[in-house]
Amino acid sequence: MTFSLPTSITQILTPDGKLVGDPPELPPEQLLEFYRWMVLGRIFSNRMVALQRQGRMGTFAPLNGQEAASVGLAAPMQDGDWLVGGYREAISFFMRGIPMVTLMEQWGGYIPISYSPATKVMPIQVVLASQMPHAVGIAMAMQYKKERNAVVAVIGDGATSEGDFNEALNFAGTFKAPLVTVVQNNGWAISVPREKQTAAEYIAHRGPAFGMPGYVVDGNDVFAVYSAVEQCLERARNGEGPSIIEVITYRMGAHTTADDPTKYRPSDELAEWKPKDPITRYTSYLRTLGLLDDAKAADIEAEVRAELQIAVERYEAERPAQRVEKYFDLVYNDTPPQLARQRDELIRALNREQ
Amino acid sequence: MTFSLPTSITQILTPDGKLVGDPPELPPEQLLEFYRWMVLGRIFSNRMVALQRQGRMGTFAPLNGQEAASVGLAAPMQDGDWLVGGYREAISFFMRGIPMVTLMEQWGGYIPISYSPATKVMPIQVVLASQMPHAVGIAMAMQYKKERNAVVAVIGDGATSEGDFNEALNFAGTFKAPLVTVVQNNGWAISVPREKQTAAEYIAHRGPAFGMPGYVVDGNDVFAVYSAVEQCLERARNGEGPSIIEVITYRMGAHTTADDPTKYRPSDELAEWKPKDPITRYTSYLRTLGLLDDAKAADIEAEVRAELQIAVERYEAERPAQRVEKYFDLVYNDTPPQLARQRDELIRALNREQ
Amino acid sequence: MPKWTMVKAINNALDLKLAQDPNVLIFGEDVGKNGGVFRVTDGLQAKFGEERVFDTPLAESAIIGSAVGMATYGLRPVPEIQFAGFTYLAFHQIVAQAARLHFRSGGTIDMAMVIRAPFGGGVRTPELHADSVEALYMQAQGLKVVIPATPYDAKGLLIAAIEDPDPVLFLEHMKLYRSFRQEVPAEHYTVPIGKAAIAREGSDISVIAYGAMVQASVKAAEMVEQKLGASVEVLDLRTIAPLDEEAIVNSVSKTGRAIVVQEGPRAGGVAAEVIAVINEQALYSLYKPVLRVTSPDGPYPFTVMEDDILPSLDRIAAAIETTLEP
Amino acid sequence: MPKWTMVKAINNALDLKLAQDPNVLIFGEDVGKNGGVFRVTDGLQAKFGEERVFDTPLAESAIIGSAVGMATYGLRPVPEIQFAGFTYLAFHQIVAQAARLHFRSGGTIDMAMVIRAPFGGGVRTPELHADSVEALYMQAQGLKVVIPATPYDAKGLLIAAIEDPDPVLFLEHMKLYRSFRQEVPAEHYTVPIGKAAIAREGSDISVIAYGAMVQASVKAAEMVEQKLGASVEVLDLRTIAPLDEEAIVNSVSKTGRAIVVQEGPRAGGVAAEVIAVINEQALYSLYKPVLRVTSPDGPYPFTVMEDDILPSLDRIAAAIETTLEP
Ligand SMILES: Cc1ncc(C[n+]2csc(CCOP(=O)(O)OP(=O)(O)O)c2C)c(N)n1
Ligand SMILES: Cc1ncc(C[n+]2csc(CCOP(=O)(O)OP(=O)(O)O)c2C)c(N)n1
Ligand SMILES: [Mg+2]
Ligand SMILES: [Mg+2]
Repeated sequence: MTFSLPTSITQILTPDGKLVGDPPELPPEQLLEFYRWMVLGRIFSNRMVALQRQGRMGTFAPLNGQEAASVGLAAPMQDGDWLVGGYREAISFFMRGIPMVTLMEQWGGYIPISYSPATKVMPIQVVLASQMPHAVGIAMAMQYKKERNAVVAVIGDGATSEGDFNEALNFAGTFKAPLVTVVQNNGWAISVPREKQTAAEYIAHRGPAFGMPGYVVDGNDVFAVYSAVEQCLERARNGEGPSIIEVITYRMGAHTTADDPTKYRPSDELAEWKPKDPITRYTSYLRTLGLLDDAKAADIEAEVRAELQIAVERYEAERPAQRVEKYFDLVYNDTPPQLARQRDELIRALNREQ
Repeated sequence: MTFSLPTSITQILTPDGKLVGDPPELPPEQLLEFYRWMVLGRIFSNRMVALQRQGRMGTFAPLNGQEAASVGLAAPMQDGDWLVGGYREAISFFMRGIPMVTLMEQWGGYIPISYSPATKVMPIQVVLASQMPHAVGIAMAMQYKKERNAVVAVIGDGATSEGDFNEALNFAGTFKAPLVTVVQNNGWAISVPREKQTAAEYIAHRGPAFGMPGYVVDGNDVFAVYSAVEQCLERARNGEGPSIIEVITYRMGAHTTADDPTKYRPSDELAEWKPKDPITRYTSYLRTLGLLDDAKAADIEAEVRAELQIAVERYEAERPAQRVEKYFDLVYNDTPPQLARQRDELIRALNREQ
Repeated sequence: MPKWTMVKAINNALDLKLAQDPNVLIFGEDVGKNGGVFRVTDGLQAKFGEERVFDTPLAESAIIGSAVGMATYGLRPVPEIQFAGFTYLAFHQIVAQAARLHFRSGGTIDMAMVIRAPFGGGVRTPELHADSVEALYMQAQGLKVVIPATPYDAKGLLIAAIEDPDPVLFLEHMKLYRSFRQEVPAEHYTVPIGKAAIAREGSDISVIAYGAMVQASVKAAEMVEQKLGASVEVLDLRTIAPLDEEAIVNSVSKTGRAIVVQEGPRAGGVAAEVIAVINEQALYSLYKPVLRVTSPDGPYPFTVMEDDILPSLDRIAAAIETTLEP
Repeated sequence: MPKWTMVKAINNALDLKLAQDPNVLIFGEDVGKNGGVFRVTDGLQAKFGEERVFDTPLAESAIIGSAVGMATYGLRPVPEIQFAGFTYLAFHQIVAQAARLHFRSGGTIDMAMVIRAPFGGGVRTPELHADSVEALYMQAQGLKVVIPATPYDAKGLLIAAIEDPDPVLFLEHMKLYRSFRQEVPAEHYTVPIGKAAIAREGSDISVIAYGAMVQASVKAAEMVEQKLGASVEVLDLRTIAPLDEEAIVNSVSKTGRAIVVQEGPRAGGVAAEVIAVINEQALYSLYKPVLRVTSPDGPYPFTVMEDDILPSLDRIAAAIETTLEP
C-alpha cells in the first residue's frame, strides 16, 4: 500500500483565534487545562532561563513558541502509552507525570532520581535521534505483549537527518509498530535553518517513503496537533501501524542558554512569527468561548507560579546533597571489585582534600 | 519542490524480447557490446563459483540475473564519472576499466593492487551502505571543482535500510550533488525478502522524501535501466541534482558461495523469474534485429571465455607472492617506529618458523 | 552427557532460555528461517514462532536501539549482530545508550540484554568480519564483555548473560564454533560472568589469554613443557569487562612471569590493561617484563596474510621461552 | 608575537590553510554563519565563502563519509564533529572507512583529512559532550590521534595534520580553549605529529599526560617539588596514536619512576598502553609500579560530580609522592 505525500498544512485554529476546522470534542475543563499547561510551560521555560543566568541552573533549552505542540501531542495519550521525547518537551513530560523538579535536577546536572519505567517516560537524552529506535522497541514490546497501547516519539527537525531517525521509521513501518512520531519542526537546528536540513518540502514526506502515512499540521494550533496525534494513536492501537506528524512551529528563543541567535537569525523572522504565537491564539479562542477572562487568567498564572516556586525551592533546598558514592552505584547493578576499589580510593582522596 | 511517488515499473523490452517503449538510440556495435558484457558477466560469475568450489577462490557473490542492470547502469557513464558500487557489480566495474584480475585478487583475499583513483571506481567494500556517503562526497567534490561529471552509486535492496543510505540521500538532496543512486532490488537480502525490508511499496519512494525524483524500472531490461540512468546522469551534470532509480531484478543464485538459498527461498520463485532472464530477452531482441545469430553468439562466447581464461591464469600464476611486508606498508603512508619494529619481529618469527 | 560443538551449545542455551522466559526475544539479520549465517539460531524460529525469533531490516543501529526500548519495557532481548565488525554501525547505541541507560535513569531502568556477535580470525572472511572488537567495548562502562573459549563455557556464560540485569556483549569466536566438541550438560546451568578460569595449571609462568587464543596457548604451553620441562599456567579471562583482576594477580604472584596473548592488534588492546593491572598489583612479583603476543598494529589483513599475522603457536611458545629465561 | 587562546590559534591555523590550499574545505554542524558552537570557525565562512566553509545536515556519519569521498577525489576535508562524543555516530566511517581506505585500496588512495572535535571535562556540559574518546581511536589503525595541550602546539599540530596524507582525529579540549593565552607566531609552522614534548624537565619521576592533564600535572609537579624538593618531569604525549614510545622510554629510563595521568576512565585507556610500553621497554629501570591517576570506570558523570571524578591536583600530587617513596 502506498500513502500519499501531504501537500499542505492542516490548521483548525487560526492565529487570530478563529476556527477553520472541527476542533476536538473536549469538555471545557480540559480546554482550560490545555491553557494552563501552555502557560505553565512558558513560565517554567522563562524561569529556567532566569535561574541559569543567575548561576543556579545548568544550560537549558527554552521551549517558548512550542507550547501548543507539546500540549497537543501529550494530551491524547492514554494511561498505558509511553512518551519518548526530546529535550524541549518539558510540558509533555509534566503532563505525563514527571515532576517539575526532575527536569530541574536533570538540567541542573544532578542525577534525575525521579525517572522510572513506572512514569512511562524515557529520560531525556541529548544525542539527536538516538531515542527513536528506543521508541520503536517499546512499541514492539507492547505489540509482543498484545497490549492496546502506543508510543509517542518526539524529535526536532534537525535530528531527522540522522541515520537513526530513518532506521527507526523503517523498523516501525516494517513491524507495524504502534508508534506515532511527532516532528517538532521549529525552523532551526541551532543555526541551521530547515531549508538546509533537507531538500524535501516536508519532513513528513518521510512517512510514505517508509510505508506509513505522513501529516503536516500547524504546530502552533493545539487543536490541529491534538487531532492529528489522537487519530494516529487510534490507528496505532488498532494495529494499523505507525505514522508521522510534522508540526510546523517556531523556536522563539535561543537554541539554549549557551546560544546567541542574533549571530545567525534574520531579525524579521521572529517578528513574523510573533503574531502566530500559540498561547495568544488559544487565549483569544477561549475568551471568545467565554471560558477565560482576565481574572481567570490571572488566577491560573498565580497558581502556576506558586507551583513552580515550590518546585524551585525543592530543587534548591532538598536537592540531593549528592555524594559521589551514588555515582558508583549507577554503573552496574552489582559493582565489580575494581570499581569498588576505585570508589574507596576516590572517597579517601576527596576526604583528604577537604 | 515536491517530486511525485513512482507508481509503476517502467519497461522497454519485454521478457519475450519485444519493444514496448522507445529504446535508447545506440549504434549496433554498442548493442552488441551490451550483449557481450552480459555474457561475460554470467560466465565470469559461474567461473568464480567453480573456482571457489575447487578451493582456488575465496567466498564469491554470484551476479547471475542482474546482468542487464549492471550493464545498463555503467553504459551511459562518461569519462569523468565515478562508479561507487557494491560487491555484485563486477560487470559495471569491468566496463569502467577495472581488470578482471583485480576482482579475482579481491575475492581471492589478495591485496587488490590495481585499484587507483585513476580508474574512478571505489574499491569494493562489504559494509552495507557505507559506500553511499563516499559517493556523495565524490559528487560534492566534482561540484566544488565545477566539473560537469557525476557519480553512479549502486546499492542492494537490503542495504537501503541502513542509516548511512538515508543520511547520504539527504546530503545529496540538500547539496544538489550530482549523484545517481541505483538500487539493485534483487528481491532478497541473504534470507530476508524485500517485503520484510521496508513497508514502502517501492524503495524509490525514498527519492521524493529526500527531495529528489525516484524511478522504478525493470532491472532485467537493459534499455529501461540505460535510459533511466542516462537521463538522471544528464540531470546531475546539468546541476539539477540527484535522483534515485530502483531496478527490479532477481538474484538467481545463492547470496554467496557460503549461502544455501534452499533453506529459505520458495522453490517456485526461481521458476517464476527464469523466463524474465535479462540475457534471454536481450538475445531474442538482437536476433529479431538481425544483429545476432548462433555463429555470432558462439564467437562472442569463445572470445569472452578466452579473455577470462587469461585473467584466471594471470590470477593464479602471477598473483603476487604476497609477503606480509606489503601489509605493513599499507597502514600509513609513513610507517611509525613501533609498527616497523612489529614488522621486523614478525618477519624474523616467520622466517624462524619456516 | 552429549558432546557438543560451541554452535550447538549456544543454540541450546538460547533454546532453554526461550522456553523458560517469555520475555526473551531473539532477532537480527537472517536469524529466523535461515537460522543465522552460522546456524547458531537454527530451528529456533520453527520451535518458538516468528514473534519470539525474527528477522529485522538491515540496520544494526536500530537492532540495538530497539533492543534498548524492549529492555526498558522489561523484555530480555537477545539481538544478534551478524559479525562483530558491524557493531561499529551500532557503536553509539551500544556504548552510549544500552550501556548508559541504567546510569542515566538514576538506576531506575535496567538494560537486561545480550548482544551476540561472531568475530575472530583464521576463517577466511572478508574485511571487518574478523575484527577483534573487545578492547573497544572494554571502555564502554556499564557494559559487560564476555568471550567464551569452550562449548561448556559458552552455554553457561550465555545463560548467565541473559539472566544478568546489565547489558552484555557476547562475542563468539568463529573459529571455535565447530573446531572441537565438549561434554555439555543438556540442562540449565550458569558460568559466572566476571570470573576467569585456569585452563591449565602451572607454576613457572602465566599465559593470559581469551577466546581462540586459549587453546593456542594451551598447545604452546604443552610444547614448551615438553621442550623445557617448565610448568606453564594458562589463564582464560572469559570476561573482558570487568576483568577478573584477582585471578590475574593471583596467577602472576604465584608464577612471577607472564605473557599475554591476544588476537587483535597491540596498541590499546586488552593485553595492555592486563599488563597495567599486573604492574599495579603484582609488579614486585615479576622477574621479567610481561610480553605481548598480538597481531601487529594494522587492520585485519587480506585473507592470504591472516595466518602470518595472527599469533602462531611458535610465536606464543617463543614468548614463553623468552620469559622463562632467568 | 601575538598572545592567543587555543580557540584563536586553531582558527588561525584553519584560516591559513584555507588561504593556502584550495583543496581544504571545512564543514560540519553550525560551522558556517554561527562560526561553530565554540567560535572556532568564526569568520571563516565570511572570508572564504559558503563553498569552502559550510553547514551540513545533522548527520555525523554522512559528514565523515562524505569527507572520505572528498579525500578520495583529492580534496583535503576538515570536517568538524560538534562534540567528540558524537563521533560514536560516525564510528564506523572513522575506524573502518577513513582509517582503512588507504589499506583497502592497496595504498593507492590517500585519506588526507582532519576530523576536528572538542571534548573534555570540567566545563559543565550535558551527557556525552565531555567523553574522552582517544583510547577508542587509538585502536583504529591507519588513523592518527592528536591532542594539543597548548595554543602553540594546537596551531602547529593542526597545520601538520591538514598537511598529513593520512587521516587525523584532532581532539580539542574544551577547557583549554580559553583557559590561557600563549605567544603564537602568526605565520605558517608545524609541530610534528607522533612526537611527545617535555612540558617540564625533571630527573626523579616522569609524569606522563596529555590534553588538559598536562597543565594539571605541571602544577602538581610544582607542588611536589616545593614540598619535597624532588625534580619532576612532565611529558606531554601530544599524539596518542601512534604513541611516541621512544620519548616515554627515554624519560622513564632516566627517572626510574612514573605515573600516568589521564582524564578518561581507567580500563582500557591510554595509560594502560603507556604502562605496557614501559613494561616492555623499561621495566628494569623501574623502582616502583607506575600508578594511574584517572577517572573511575564509569560514564562521564552528571555535572555536579565532575570535579570529584576528574583527576585533581591533589590526587596527582599524591600519586607522585607515593611513587617517589623509596
Ligand atoms: C548526534 C548529535 N549531534 C549534534 C548534537 C548537538 N546539537 C544539540 S541540539 C542541536 C540542534 C537540534 O536541532 P533540532 O533537531 O531541530 O531540535 P531543536 O533544538 O530545534 O528543538 C545540535 C546540533 C547532538 N546533541 N547530537
Ligand atoms: C552493515 C552490514 N551488515 C550486515 C552485513 C552482512 N551481509 C552481507 S550481504 C547482506 C545482504 C545484503 O542484501 P542486499 O543489500 O539486498 O544486497 P544483495 O546481496 O542482495 O546484492 C548482509 C546482511 C554486511 N555486509 N554489512
Ligand atoms: Mg529544530
Ligand atoms: Mg538484495
